[in-house]
Amino acid sequence: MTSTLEIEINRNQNYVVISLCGEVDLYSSPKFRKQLIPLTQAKLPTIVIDLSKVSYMDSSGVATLVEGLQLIEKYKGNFYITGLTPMVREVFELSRLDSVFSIHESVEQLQRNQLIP
Amino acid sequence: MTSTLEIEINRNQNYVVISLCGEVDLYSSPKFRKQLIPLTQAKLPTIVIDLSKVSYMDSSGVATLVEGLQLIEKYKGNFYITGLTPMVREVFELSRLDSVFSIHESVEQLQRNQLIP
Amino acid sequence: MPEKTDEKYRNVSLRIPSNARYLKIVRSVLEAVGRMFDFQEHTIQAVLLATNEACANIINHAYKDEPNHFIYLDIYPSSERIQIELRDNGIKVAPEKIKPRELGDVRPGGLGIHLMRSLMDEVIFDQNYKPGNKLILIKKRSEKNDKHS
Amino acid sequence: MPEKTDEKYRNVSLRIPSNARYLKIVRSVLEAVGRMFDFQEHTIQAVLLATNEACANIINHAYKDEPNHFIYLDIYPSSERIQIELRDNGIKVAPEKIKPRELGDVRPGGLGIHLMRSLMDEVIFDQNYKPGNKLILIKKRSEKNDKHS
Ligand SMILES: Nc1ncnc2c1ncn2[C@@H]1O[C@H](COP(=O)(O)OP(=O)(O)O)[C@@H](O)[C@H]1O
Ligand SMILES: Nc1ncnc2c1ncn2[C@@H]1O[C@H](COP(=O)(O)OP(=O)(O)O)[C@@H](O)[C@H]1O
Repeated sequence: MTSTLEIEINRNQNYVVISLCGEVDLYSSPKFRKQLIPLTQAKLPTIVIDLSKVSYMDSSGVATLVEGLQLIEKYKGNFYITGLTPMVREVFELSRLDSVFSIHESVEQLQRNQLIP
Repeated sequence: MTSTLEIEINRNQNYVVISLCGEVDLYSSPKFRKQLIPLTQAKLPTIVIDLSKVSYMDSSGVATLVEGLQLIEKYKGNFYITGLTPMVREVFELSRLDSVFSIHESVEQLQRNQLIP
Repeated sequence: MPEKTDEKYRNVSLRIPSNARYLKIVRSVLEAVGRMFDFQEHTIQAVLLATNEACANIINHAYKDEPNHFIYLDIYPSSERIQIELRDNGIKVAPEKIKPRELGDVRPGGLGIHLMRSLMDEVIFDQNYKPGNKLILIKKRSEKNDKHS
Repeated sequence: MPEKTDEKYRNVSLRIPSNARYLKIVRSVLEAVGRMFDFQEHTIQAVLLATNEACANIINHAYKDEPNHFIYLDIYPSSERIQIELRDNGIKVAPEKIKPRELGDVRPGGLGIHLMRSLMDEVIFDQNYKPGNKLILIKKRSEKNDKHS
Protein backbone atom coordinates (compact mmCIF):
# COMPACT_ATOMS: atom_id res chain seq x y z
CA MET A 1 0.00 0.00 0.00
CA THR A 2 1.54 3.27 -1.14
CA SER A 3 1.48 5.95 1.49
CA THR A 4 0.74 9.52 0.55
CA LEU A 5 3.16 10.66 3.27
CA GLU A 6 6.96 10.34 3.44
CA ILE A 7 8.78 11.19 6.67
CA GLU A 8 12.47 12.09 6.94
CA ILE A 9 14.18 12.48 10.32
CA ASN A 10 17.47 14.34 10.81
CA ARG A 11 18.74 14.05 14.33
CA ASN A 12 21.63 16.09 15.72
CA GLN A 13 23.14 16.39 19.17
CA ASN A 14 20.71 19.06 20.31
CA TYR A 15 17.77 19.01 18.00
CA VAL A 16 15.83 16.91 15.52
CA VAL A 17 14.11 17.93 12.30
CA ILE A 18 11.11 15.88 11.16
CA SER A 19 10.37 16.69 7.51
CA LEU A 20 6.98 15.63 6.22
CA CYS A 21 6.40 15.25 2.48
CA GLY A 22 2.99 14.65 0.94
CA GLU A 23 -0.46 14.50 2.47
CA VAL A 24 -1.21 14.29 6.20
CA ASP A 25 -4.68 12.85 6.76
CA LEU A 26 -6.49 10.43 9.09
CA TYR A 27 -4.76 7.56 7.28
CA SER A 28 -1.20 8.90 7.29
CA SER A 29 -1.05 10.96 10.50
CA PRO A 30 -0.61 7.88 12.79
CA LYS A 31 2.62 7.22 10.88
CA PHE A 32 3.80 10.74 11.79
CA ARG A 33 2.64 10.32 15.40
CA LYS A 34 4.64 7.07 15.69
CA GLN A 35 7.81 9.01 14.85
CA LEU A 36 7.04 12.05 16.97
CA ILE A 37 5.98 10.51 20.30
CA PRO A 38 9.23 8.55 21.01
CA LEU A 39 11.25 11.74 20.46
CA THR A 40 9.20 13.53 23.13
CA GLN A 41 9.57 10.52 25.43
CA ALA A 42 13.35 10.81 24.93
CA LYS A 43 12.90 14.47 25.95
CA LEU A 44 14.69 15.88 22.94
CA PRO A 45 15.32 19.53 23.86
CA THR A 46 14.30 20.90 20.45
CA ILE A 47 11.98 19.36 17.86
CA VAL A 48 11.42 21.03 14.49
CA ILE A 49 8.57 19.93 12.22
CA ASP A 50 9.17 21.03 8.63
CA LEU A 51 5.92 21.19 6.65
CA SER A 52 7.28 22.86 3.51
CA LYS A 53 6.51 19.78 1.40
CA VAL A 54 3.04 19.14 2.84
CA SER A 55 0.36 19.77 0.22
CA TYR A 56 -2.55 18.71 2.38
CA MET A 57 -3.29 18.46 6.11
CA ASP A 58 -6.53 17.61 7.86
CA SER A 59 -7.54 17.97 11.53
CA SER A 60 -5.88 14.68 12.49
CA GLY A 61 -2.53 16.14 11.43
CA VAL A 62 -3.24 19.28 13.46
CA ALA A 63 -4.24 17.10 16.44
CA THR A 64 -0.92 15.27 16.25
CA LEU A 65 0.95 18.59 16.29
CA VAL A 66 -1.06 19.80 19.31
CA GLU A 67 -0.31 16.54 21.12
CA GLY A 68 3.40 16.92 20.32
CA LEU A 69 3.41 20.51 21.55
CA GLN A 70 1.78 19.58 24.84
CA LEU A 71 4.17 16.69 25.50
CA ILE A 72 7.19 18.90 24.80
CA GLU A 73 5.91 21.77 26.93
CA LYS A 74 5.75 19.36 29.88
CA TYR A 75 9.53 19.04 29.92
CA LYS A 76 10.03 22.63 28.73
CA GLY A 77 11.49 21.68 25.37
CA ASN A 78 11.20 23.74 22.18
CA PHE A 79 8.73 22.87 19.43
CA TYR A 80 9.11 24.76 16.15
CA ILE A 81 7.03 24.44 13.02
CA THR A 82 8.48 25.61 9.69
CA GLY A 83 7.44 25.97 6.06
CA LEU A 84 3.66 26.39 6.11
CA THR A 85 2.25 26.01 2.60
CA PRO A 86 -0.89 28.09 1.89
CA MET A 87 -3.17 25.07 2.40
CA VAL A 88 -1.61 24.22 5.76
CA ARG A 89 -1.54 27.87 6.83
CA GLU A 90 -5.28 28.11 6.24
CA VAL A 91 -6.00 25.03 8.36
CA PHE A 92 -3.91 26.53 11.17
CA GLU A 93 -5.68 29.88 10.92
CA LEU A 94 -9.15 28.32 10.84
CA SER A 95 -8.18 26.25 13.89
CA ARG A 96 -6.96 29.44 15.64
CA LEU A 97 -3.71 27.59 16.29
CA ASP A 98 -1.43 29.94 14.42
CA SER A 99 -0.80 31.78 17.72
CA VAL A 100 -0.40 28.61 19.82
CA PHE A 101 2.53 27.26 17.80
CA SER A 102 5.95 28.80 17.26
CA ILE A 103 5.82 29.08 13.46
CA HIS A 104 8.89 29.99 11.35
CA GLU A 105 9.67 30.45 7.70
CA SER A 106 12.24 27.67 7.34
CA VAL A 107 14.84 25.58 9.13
CA GLU A 108 17.48 28.01 7.81
CA GLN A 109 15.54 30.90 9.35
CA LEU A 110 15.64 29.12 12.74
CA GLN A 111 19.40 28.84 12.36
CA ARG A 112 19.80 32.49 11.37
CA ASN A 113 17.73 33.45 14.42
CA GLN A 114 19.99 31.15 16.50
CA LEU A 115 16.99 29.15 17.76
CA ILE A 116 18.85 26.06 16.60
CA PRO A 117 22.65 25.86 16.28
CA MET B 1 -17.13 23.91 -18.18
CA THR B 2 -13.36 23.53 -18.27
CA SER B 3 -12.16 21.47 -21.15
CA THR B 4 -9.34 19.02 -20.69
CA LEU B 5 -8.19 19.82 -24.26
CA GLU B 6 -6.67 23.00 -25.66
CA ILE B 7 -6.22 23.40 -29.41
CA GLU B 8 -3.80 25.79 -31.11
CA ILE B 9 -3.81 26.33 -34.87
CA ASN B 10 -0.89 27.82 -36.79
CA ARG B 11 -1.72 28.37 -40.41
CA ASN B 12 0.84 29.25 -43.06
CA GLN B 13 0.63 29.65 -46.82
CA ASN B 14 1.19 25.97 -47.54
CA TYR B 15 0.52 24.07 -44.37
CA VAL B 16 -1.25 24.16 -41.05
CA VAL B 17 -0.15 22.81 -37.70
CA ILE B 18 -2.87 21.77 -35.22
CA SER B 19 -1.32 21.41 -31.76
CA LEU B 20 -3.36 19.52 -29.21
CA CYS B 21 -2.66 19.97 -25.52
CA GLY B 22 -4.28 17.86 -22.80
CA GLU B 23 -6.60 14.87 -22.98
CA VAL B 24 -8.42 13.69 -26.10
CA ASP B 25 -11.45 11.61 -25.16
CA LEU B 26 -15.07 11.10 -26.24
CA TYR B 27 -15.91 14.45 -24.64
CA SER B 28 -13.12 16.55 -26.12
CA SER B 29 -12.49 14.92 -29.50
CA PRO B 30 -15.54 16.58 -31.18
CA LYS B 31 -13.84 19.91 -30.42
CA PHE B 32 -10.76 18.68 -32.32
CA ARG B 33 -12.90 17.31 -35.16
CA LYS B 34 -14.64 20.71 -35.52
CA GLN B 35 -11.26 22.32 -36.20
CA LEU B 36 -9.92 19.58 -38.45
CA ILE B 37 -12.82 18.98 -40.86
CA PRO B 38 -13.07 22.56 -42.25
CA LEU B 39 -9.35 22.48 -43.05
CA THR B 40 -9.82 19.33 -45.12
CA GLN B 41 -12.84 20.90 -46.82
CA ALA B 42 -10.60 23.87 -47.69
CA LYS B 43 -8.24 21.24 -49.18
CA LEU B 44 -5.20 22.44 -47.28
CA PRO B 45 -2.26 20.73 -49.05
CA THR B 46 -0.49 19.77 -45.79
CA ILE B 47 -1.96 19.24 -42.33
CA VAL B 48 0.27 18.49 -39.35
CA ILE B 49 -1.21 17.24 -36.08
CA ASP B 50 1.20 17.76 -33.19
CA LEU B 51 0.43 15.45 -30.28
CA SER B 52 3.52 16.19 -28.17
CA LYS B 53 1.39 17.70 -25.38
CA VAL B 54 -1.28 14.99 -25.39
CA SER B 55 -1.18 12.97 -22.18
CA TYR B 56 -4.20 10.83 -22.96
CA MET B 57 -6.05 9.68 -26.09
CA ASP B 58 -8.91 7.23 -26.43
CA SER B 59 -10.37 5.54 -29.52
CA SER B 60 -12.54 8.56 -30.36
CA GLY B 61 -9.36 10.61 -30.81
CA VAL B 62 -7.90 7.89 -33.01
CA ALA B 63 -11.17 7.75 -35.00
CA THR B 64 -10.96 11.51 -35.63
CA LEU B 65 -7.40 11.12 -36.93
CA VAL B 66 -8.46 8.25 -39.23
CA GLU B 67 -11.32 10.37 -40.55
CA GLY B 68 -8.95 13.28 -41.20
CA LEU B 69 -6.48 11.03 -42.98
CA GLN B 70 -9.16 9.63 -45.27
CA LEU B 71 -10.56 13.05 -46.17
CA ILE B 72 -7.06 14.36 -46.98
CA GLU B 73 -6.11 11.32 -49.04
CA LYS B 74 -9.13 11.99 -51.23
CA TYR B 75 -7.56 15.19 -52.51
CA LYS B 76 -4.02 13.80 -52.30
CA GLY B 77 -2.92 16.15 -49.49
CA ASN B 78 -0.30 15.34 -46.85
CA PHE B 79 -1.27 14.35 -43.32
CA TYR B 80 1.56 14.20 -40.79
CA ILE B 81 1.38 13.30 -37.12
CA THR B 82 4.17 14.43 -34.77
CA GLY B 83 5.24 14.04 -31.16
CA LEU B 84 3.71 10.78 -29.97
CA THR B 85 3.92 10.52 -26.19
CA PRO B 86 4.32 6.97 -24.84
CA MET B 87 0.61 6.72 -23.97
CA VAL B 88 -0.49 7.83 -27.43
CA ARG B 89 2.12 5.62 -29.11
CA GLU B 90 0.70 2.59 -27.35
CA VAL B 91 -2.87 3.36 -28.46
CA PHE B 92 -1.61 3.68 -32.06
CA GLU B 93 0.31 0.41 -31.82
CA LEU B 94 -2.60 -1.49 -30.27
CA SER B 95 -4.84 -0.11 -33.02
CA ARG B 96 -2.30 -1.25 -35.64
CA LEU B 97 -2.44 2.28 -37.00
CA ASP B 98 1.22 3.13 -36.51
CA SER B 99 1.86 1.97 -40.10
CA VAL B 100 -1.21 3.70 -41.59
CA PHE B 101 -0.20 7.20 -40.50
CA SER B 102 2.90 9.17 -41.47
CA ILE B 103 4.39 9.63 -37.99
CA HIS B 104 7.32 11.96 -37.26
CA GLU B 105 9.31 13.03 -34.26
CA SER B 106 8.45 16.73 -34.28
CA VAL B 107 7.43 19.66 -36.45
CA GLU B 108 11.13 20.67 -36.61
CA GLN B 109 11.97 17.18 -37.87
CA LEU B 110 9.42 17.62 -40.68
CA GLN B 111 11.16 20.88 -41.60
CA ARG B 112 14.63 19.33 -41.52
CA ASN B 113 13.36 16.55 -43.78
CA GLN B 114 11.86 19.26 -46.03
CA LEU B 115 8.39 17.75 -45.78
CA ILE B 116 7.21 21.22 -44.81
CA PRO B 117 9.01 24.44 -45.74
CA MET C 1 -32.88 19.88 -0.89
CA PRO C 2 -34.88 19.87 -4.15
CA GLU C 3 -32.77 19.65 -7.29
CA LYS C 4 -33.66 21.22 -10.58
CA THR C 5 -34.40 18.49 -13.15
CA ASP C 6 -31.51 19.41 -15.40
CA GLU C 7 -29.21 19.15 -12.42
CA LYS C 8 -30.30 15.65 -11.48
CA TYR C 9 -28.10 14.21 -14.18
CA ARG C 10 -25.01 16.00 -12.97
CA ASN C 11 -24.94 13.93 -9.82
CA VAL C 12 -21.82 11.84 -9.20
CA SER C 13 -22.13 9.18 -6.48
CA LEU C 14 -19.34 7.39 -4.71
CA ARG C 15 -19.27 4.62 -2.14
CA ILE C 16 -16.10 3.87 -0.16
CA PRO C 17 -15.30 1.49 2.70
CA SER C 18 -15.19 3.07 6.19
CA ASN C 19 -11.42 3.09 6.12
CA ALA C 20 -9.19 6.16 6.26
CA ARG C 21 -7.02 4.96 3.39
CA TYR C 22 -9.93 5.77 1.03
CA LEU C 23 -10.05 9.46 1.98
CA LYS C 24 -7.59 10.11 -0.83
CA ILE C 25 -10.12 8.77 -3.35
CA VAL C 26 -12.82 11.08 -2.04
CA ARG C 27 -10.43 13.99 -2.48
CA SER C 28 -9.54 12.91 -6.04
CA VAL C 29 -13.20 12.74 -7.06
CA LEU C 30 -14.07 16.11 -5.52
CA GLU C 31 -11.06 17.71 -7.18
CA ALA C 32 -12.05 16.29 -10.59
CA VAL C 33 -15.70 17.37 -10.23
CA GLY C 34 -14.69 20.81 -8.93
CA ARG C 35 -12.31 21.45 -11.84
CA MET C 36 -14.81 20.09 -14.35
CA PHE C 37 -17.44 22.55 -13.21
CA ASP C 38 -15.03 25.49 -13.02
CA PHE C 39 -15.08 26.07 -9.30
CA GLN C 40 -12.29 28.25 -7.95
CA GLU C 41 -9.26 26.38 -6.64
CA HIS C 42 -9.92 27.88 -3.21
CA THR C 43 -13.53 26.64 -3.22
CA ILE C 44 -12.37 23.17 -4.26
CA GLN C 45 -9.84 23.04 -1.41
CA ALA C 46 -12.52 24.04 1.11
CA VAL C 47 -14.92 21.35 -0.15
CA LEU C 48 -12.11 18.76 -0.10
CA LEU C 49 -11.16 19.48 3.50
CA ALA C 50 -14.72 19.76 4.84
CA THR C 51 -15.75 16.49 3.18
CA ASN C 52 -12.57 14.84 4.42
CA GLU C 53 -13.48 15.90 7.99
CA ALA C 54 -17.05 14.64 7.57
CA CYS C 55 -15.79 11.23 6.38
CA ALA C 56 -13.25 11.09 9.22
CA ASN C 57 -16.06 11.67 11.74
CA ILE C 58 -18.17 8.93 10.17
CA ILE C 59 -15.21 6.52 10.36
CA ASN C 60 -14.25 7.47 13.94
CA HIS C 61 -17.63 8.09 15.56
CA ALA C 62 -20.54 6.63 13.55
CA TYR C 63 -18.62 3.42 12.67
CA LYS C 64 -16.27 3.42 15.69
CA ASP C 65 -13.24 2.67 13.48
CA GLU C 66 -14.71 -0.58 12.16
CA PRO C 67 -13.52 -0.90 8.55
CA ASN C 68 -16.32 -3.20 7.32
CA HIS C 69 -18.94 -0.54 6.63
CA PHE C 70 -19.56 1.87 3.80
CA ILE C 71 -19.78 5.63 3.38
CA TYR C 72 -22.07 6.97 0.64
CA LEU C 73 -21.37 10.31 -1.02
CA ASP C 74 -23.54 12.19 -3.51
CA ILE C 75 -21.97 15.17 -5.22
CA TYR C 76 -24.24 17.76 -6.85
CA PRO C 77 -22.41 20.50 -8.73
CA SER C 78 -24.45 23.38 -10.16
CA SER C 79 -24.03 26.88 -11.52
CA GLU C 80 -24.65 28.31 -8.03
CA ARG C 81 -22.98 25.90 -5.63
CA ILE C 82 -21.58 22.47 -4.94
CA GLN C 83 -23.49 20.24 -2.53
CA ILE C 84 -22.22 17.02 -0.96
CA GLU C 85 -24.48 14.59 0.83
CA LEU C 86 -22.87 11.99 3.08
CA ARG C 87 -24.79 8.99 4.37
CA ASP C 88 -23.82 6.18 6.71
CA ASN C 89 -25.52 3.24 8.46
CA GLY C 90 -23.68 3.80 11.72
CA ILE C 91 -24.63 4.90 15.20
CA LYS C 92 -27.05 7.80 15.12
CA VAL C 93 -25.52 11.05 16.35
CA ALA C 94 -27.38 12.89 19.07
CA PRO C 95 -27.69 16.51 17.88
CA GLU C 96 -26.44 17.85 21.21
CA LYS C 97 -23.21 15.83 20.84
CA ILE C 98 -22.27 17.52 17.58
CA LYS C 99 -20.48 20.52 18.88
CA PRO C 100 -16.97 21.78 18.29
CA ARG C 101 -14.72 22.21 21.28
CA GLU C 102 -14.02 25.68 22.58
CA LEU C 103 -11.14 26.93 20.45
CA GLY C 104 -9.39 28.28 23.55
CA ASP C 105 -9.33 24.72 24.91
CA VAL C 106 -6.20 23.57 23.08
CA ARG C 107 -6.18 19.77 22.94
CA PRO C 108 -5.59 17.16 20.26
CA GLY C 109 -8.81 16.65 18.27
CA GLY C 110 -12.17 18.35 18.40
CA LEU C 111 -11.58 20.46 15.29
CA GLY C 112 -13.56 18.66 12.57
CA ILE C 113 -16.98 20.24 13.14
CA HIS C 114 -15.41 23.67 13.54
CA LEU C 115 -13.48 23.32 10.26
CA MET C 116 -16.58 22.15 8.39
CA ARG C 117 -18.61 25.10 9.65
CA SER C 118 -15.82 27.58 8.87
CA LEU C 119 -15.24 26.23 5.37
CA MET C 120 -18.82 25.63 4.16
CA ASP C 121 -21.81 27.91 3.71
CA GLU C 122 -24.15 25.28 5.14
CA VAL C 123 -23.58 22.18 7.31
CA ILE C 124 -26.86 20.35 7.91
CA PHE C 125 -27.26 17.17 9.95
CA ASP C 126 -30.54 15.74 8.65
CA GLN C 127 -32.18 14.48 11.85
CA ASN C 128 -35.00 12.74 9.97
CA TYR C 129 -32.73 10.41 8.04
CA LYS C 130 -32.66 6.79 9.18
CA PRO C 131 -31.07 4.44 9.70
CA GLY C 132 -27.71 6.06 10.33
CA ASN C 133 -26.82 9.65 9.53
CA LYS C 134 -27.10 12.09 6.68
CA LEU C 135 -25.00 15.23 6.49
CA ILE C 136 -25.36 17.90 3.82
CA LEU C 137 -22.48 20.26 3.00
CA ILE C 138 -23.05 23.24 0.72
CA LYS C 139 -20.49 25.65 -0.68
CA LYS C 140 -21.62 28.52 -2.89
CA ARG C 141 -19.70 29.46 -5.97
CA SER C 142 -17.76 32.57 -5.06
CA GLU C 143 -19.08 35.28 -7.33
CA LYS C 144 -15.88 37.10 -8.06
CA ASN C 145 -13.91 34.57 -9.99
CA ASP C 146 -15.77 31.31 -10.50
CA LYS C 147 -16.95 30.98 -14.06
CA HIS C 148 -20.27 29.32 -14.64
CA SER C 149 -20.35 25.86 -16.12
CA MET D 1 -16.81 -13.55 -9.73
CA PRO D 2 -16.67 -14.56 -6.05
CA GLU D 3 -14.78 -12.14 -3.83
CA LYS D 4 -12.83 -13.14 -0.76
CA THR D 5 -14.48 -11.70 2.35
CA ASP D 6 -11.57 -9.46 3.24
CA GLU D 7 -11.69 -8.04 -0.26
CA LYS D 8 -15.35 -7.12 -0.10
CA TYR D 9 -14.52 -4.03 1.90
CA ARG D 10 -11.99 -2.82 -0.61
CA ASN D 11 -14.72 -2.16 -3.14
CA VAL D 12 -15.07 1.41 -4.41
CA SER D 13 -18.29 2.16 -6.29
CA LEU D 14 -18.99 5.08 -8.56
CA ARG D 15 -22.07 6.24 -10.43
CA ILE D 16 -21.81 8.83 -13.20
CA PRO D 17 -24.32 10.29 -15.66
CA SER D 18 -24.21 8.84 -19.20
CA ASN D 19 -22.32 11.85 -20.44
CA ALA D 20 -18.84 11.86 -21.92
CA ARG D 21 -17.75 14.84 -19.80
CA TYR D 22 -17.70 12.49 -16.77
CA LEU D 23 -15.12 10.12 -18.28
CA LYS D 24 -12.42 12.26 -16.69
CA ILE D 25 -13.86 11.46 -13.25
CA VAL D 26 -13.78 7.72 -13.94
CA ARG D 27 -10.12 8.07 -14.90
CA SER D 28 -9.34 10.08 -11.73
CA VAL D 29 -10.89 7.43 -9.50
CA LEU D 30 -9.14 4.54 -11.25
CA GLU D 31 -5.83 6.36 -11.06
CA ALA D 32 -6.26 7.00 -7.31
CA VAL D 33 -7.30 3.39 -6.60
CA GLY D 34 -4.50 1.99 -8.77
CA ARG D 35 -1.82 4.08 -7.05
CA MET D 36 -3.26 3.33 -3.61
CA PHE D 37 -2.97 -0.38 -4.21
CA ASP D 38 0.49 -0.16 -5.75
CA PHE D 39 -0.34 -1.22 -9.27
CA GLN D 40 2.30 -0.46 -11.88
CA GLU D 41 1.83 2.79 -13.78
CA HIS D 42 1.52 0.77 -17.00
CA THR D 43 -1.21 -1.43 -15.51
CA ILE D 44 -3.09 1.65 -14.30
CA GLN D 45 -2.94 3.23 -17.77
CA ALA D 46 -4.31 0.03 -19.34
CA VAL D 47 -7.20 -0.13 -16.87
CA LEU D 48 -7.92 3.58 -17.41
CA LEU D 49 -8.14 3.26 -21.18
CA ALA D 50 -10.11 -0.01 -21.23
CA THR D 51 -12.66 1.33 -18.72
CA ASN D 52 -12.87 4.60 -20.67
CA GLU D 53 -13.70 2.60 -23.82
CA ALA D 54 -16.29 0.52 -21.98
CA CYS D 55 -18.01 3.68 -20.68
CA ALA D 56 -17.87 5.27 -24.14
CA ASN D 57 -19.64 2.22 -25.60
CA ILE D 58 -22.33 2.38 -22.92
CA ILE D 59 -22.88 6.08 -23.67
CA ASN D 60 -22.88 5.63 -27.46
CA HIS D 61 -24.60 2.29 -27.90
CA ALA D 62 -26.48 1.16 -24.78
CA TYR D 63 -27.82 4.67 -24.04
CA LYS D 64 -27.72 6.00 -27.64
CA ASP D 65 -26.09 9.26 -26.51
CA GLU D 66 -28.96 10.18 -24.19
CA PRO D 67 -27.41 11.99 -21.22
CA ASN D 68 -30.18 11.27 -18.70
CA HIS D 69 -29.08 7.78 -17.65
CA PHE D 70 -26.47 6.45 -15.25
CA ILE D 71 -23.41 4.22 -15.51
CA TYR D 72 -22.51 2.13 -12.45
CA LEU D 73 -18.90 1.12 -11.80
CA ASP D 74 -17.60 -1.23 -9.12
CA ILE D 75 -13.85 -1.34 -8.63
CA TYR D 76 -12.31 -4.32 -6.83
CA PRO D 77 -8.57 -4.07 -6.23
CA SER D 78 -6.76 -7.07 -4.76
CA SER D 79 -3.29 -8.45 -4.31
CA GLU D 80 -3.63 -10.41 -7.56
CA ARG D 81 -5.58 -8.15 -9.90
CA ILE D 82 -7.89 -5.20 -10.38
CA GLN D 83 -11.44 -5.92 -11.51
CA ILE D 84 -13.95 -3.38 -12.81
CA GLU D 85 -17.63 -4.17 -13.23
CA LEU D 86 -19.70 -1.81 -15.36
CA ARG D 87 -23.48 -1.90 -15.31
CA ASP D 88 -26.08 0.04 -17.28
CA ASN D 89 -29.86 0.00 -17.76
CA GLY D 90 -29.64 0.55 -21.49
CA ILE D 91 -30.42 -1.47 -24.59
CA LYS D 92 -29.25 -5.04 -24.20
CA VAL D 93 -26.32 -5.89 -26.48
CA ALA D 94 -26.69 -8.94 -28.69
CA PRO D 95 -23.52 -11.00 -28.16
CA GLU D 96 -22.98 -11.38 -31.91
CA LYS D 97 -22.89 -7.58 -32.29
CA ILE D 98 -19.97 -7.16 -29.94
CA LYS D 99 -17.13 -7.65 -32.31
CA PRO D 100 -14.22 -5.45 -33.21
CA ARG D 101 -13.83 -4.42 -36.82
CA GLU D 102 -11.14 -6.08 -38.91
CA LEU D 103 -8.03 -4.08 -38.18
CA GLY D 104 -7.15 -4.00 -41.88
CA ASP D 105 -10.44 -2.19 -42.49
CA VAL D 106 -9.22 1.31 -41.64
CA ARG D 107 -12.22 3.49 -40.81
CA PRO D 108 -13.10 5.93 -38.06
CA GLY D 109 -14.35 4.01 -35.03
CA GLY D 110 -14.69 0.32 -34.30
CA LEU D 111 -11.62 0.18 -32.05
CA GLY D 112 -13.09 0.13 -28.54
CA ILE D 113 -13.68 -3.62 -28.17
CA HIS D 114 -10.30 -4.37 -29.73
CA LEU D 115 -8.51 -2.04 -27.31
CA MET D 116 -10.32 -3.50 -24.29
CA ARG D 117 -9.37 -7.03 -25.32
CA SER D 118 -5.75 -6.06 -26.01
CA LEU D 119 -5.36 -4.19 -22.73
CA MET D 120 -7.16 -6.48 -20.30
CA ASP D 121 -6.63 -10.08 -19.26
CA GLU D 122 -10.37 -10.74 -19.29
CA VAL D 123 -13.32 -8.94 -20.89
CA ILE D 124 -16.59 -10.65 -19.98
CA PHE D 125 -20.04 -9.55 -21.12
CA ASP D 126 -22.34 -11.13 -18.52
CA GLN D 127 -25.24 -12.33 -20.68
CA ASN D 128 -27.38 -13.26 -17.66
CA TYR D 129 -27.48 -9.76 -16.24
CA LYS D 130 -30.75 -7.87 -16.63
CA PRO D 131 -32.03 -5.35 -17.24
CA GLY D 132 -29.30 -3.69 -19.25
CA ASN D 133 -25.73 -4.85 -19.48
CA LYS D 134 -22.93 -5.93 -17.23
CA LEU D 135 -19.31 -6.00 -18.36
CA ILE D 136 -16.42 -7.30 -16.28
CA LEU D 137 -12.85 -6.17 -16.96
CA ILE D 138 -9.94 -7.88 -15.20
CA LYS D 139 -6.28 -6.93 -15.26
CA LYS D 140 -3.77 -9.05 -13.37
CA ARG D 141 -1.02 -7.45 -11.36
CA SER D 142 2.11 -7.83 -13.46
CA GLU D 143 4.41 -10.00 -11.39
CA LYS D 144 7.68 -8.32 -12.16
CA ASN D 145 7.28 -4.92 -10.60
CA ASP D 146 3.93 -4.48 -8.90
CA LYS D 147 4.36 -4.57 -5.17
CA HIS D 148 1.62 -6.24 -3.16
CA SER D 149 -0.71 -4.08 -1.13
N1 LIG E 1 -20.60 11.45 12.13
C1 LIG E 1 -20.66 11.50 13.48
N2 LIG E 1 -21.23 10.49 14.17
C2 LIG E 1 -21.28 10.52 15.51
N3 LIG E 1 -20.79 11.53 16.27
C3 LIG E 1 -20.21 12.57 15.66
C4 LIG E 1 -20.12 12.60 14.23
N4 LIG E 1 -19.51 13.74 13.92
C5 LIG E 1 -19.22 14.38 15.07
N5 LIG E 1 -19.66 13.68 16.14
C6 LIG E 1 -19.53 14.10 17.55
O1 LIG E 1 -19.10 15.47 17.60
C7 LIG E 1 -17.87 15.61 18.32
C8 LIG E 1 -17.01 16.71 17.71
O2 LIG E 1 -16.51 16.30 16.43
P1 LIG E 1 -15.19 16.94 15.82
O3 LIG E 1 -15.29 18.42 15.97
O4 LIG E 1 -15.02 16.43 14.45
O5 LIG E 1 -14.00 16.46 16.76
P2 LIG E 1 -13.38 15.00 17.00
O6 LIG E 1 -13.90 14.10 15.93
O7 LIG E 1 -11.91 15.21 16.92
O8 LIG E 1 -13.85 14.60 18.38
C9 LIG E 1 -17.22 14.23 18.28
O9 LIG E 1 -16.34 14.00 19.35
C10 LIG E 1 -18.45 13.31 18.30
O10 LIG E 1 -18.90 13.11 19.62
N1 LIG F 1 -22.15 -1.35 -24.35
C1 LIG F 1 -22.61 -1.67 -25.59
N2 LIG F 1 -23.93 -1.68 -25.82
C2 LIG F 1 -24.39 -1.99 -27.04
N3 LIG F 1 -23.61 -2.30 -28.10
C3 LIG F 1 -22.30 -2.31 -27.94
C4 LIG F 1 -21.72 -2.00 -26.68
N4 LIG F 1 -20.40 -2.10 -26.80
C5 LIG F 1 -20.15 -2.46 -28.07
N5 LIG F 1 -21.28 -2.59 -28.77
C6 LIG F 1 -21.37 -2.98 -30.20
O1 LIG F 1 -20.07 -3.42 -30.61
C7 LIG F 1 -19.62 -2.66 -31.76
C8 LIG F 1 -18.10 -2.48 -31.70
O2 LIG F 1 -17.76 -1.61 -30.62
P1 LIG F 1 -16.40 -0.81 -30.66
O3 LIG F 1 -15.31 -1.76 -31.02
O4 LIG F 1 -16.25 -0.12 -29.36
O5 LIG F 1 -16.52 0.23 -31.83
P2 LIG F 1 -17.48 1.51 -31.99
O6 LIG F 1 -18.08 1.80 -30.66
O7 LIG F 1 -16.57 2.59 -32.46
O8 LIG F 1 -18.50 1.12 -33.03
C9 LIG F 1 -20.39 -1.36 -31.67
O9 LIG F 1 -20.52 -0.72 -32.92
C10 LIG F 1 -21.73 -1.81 -31.11
O10 LIG F 1 -22.58 -2.32 -32.12
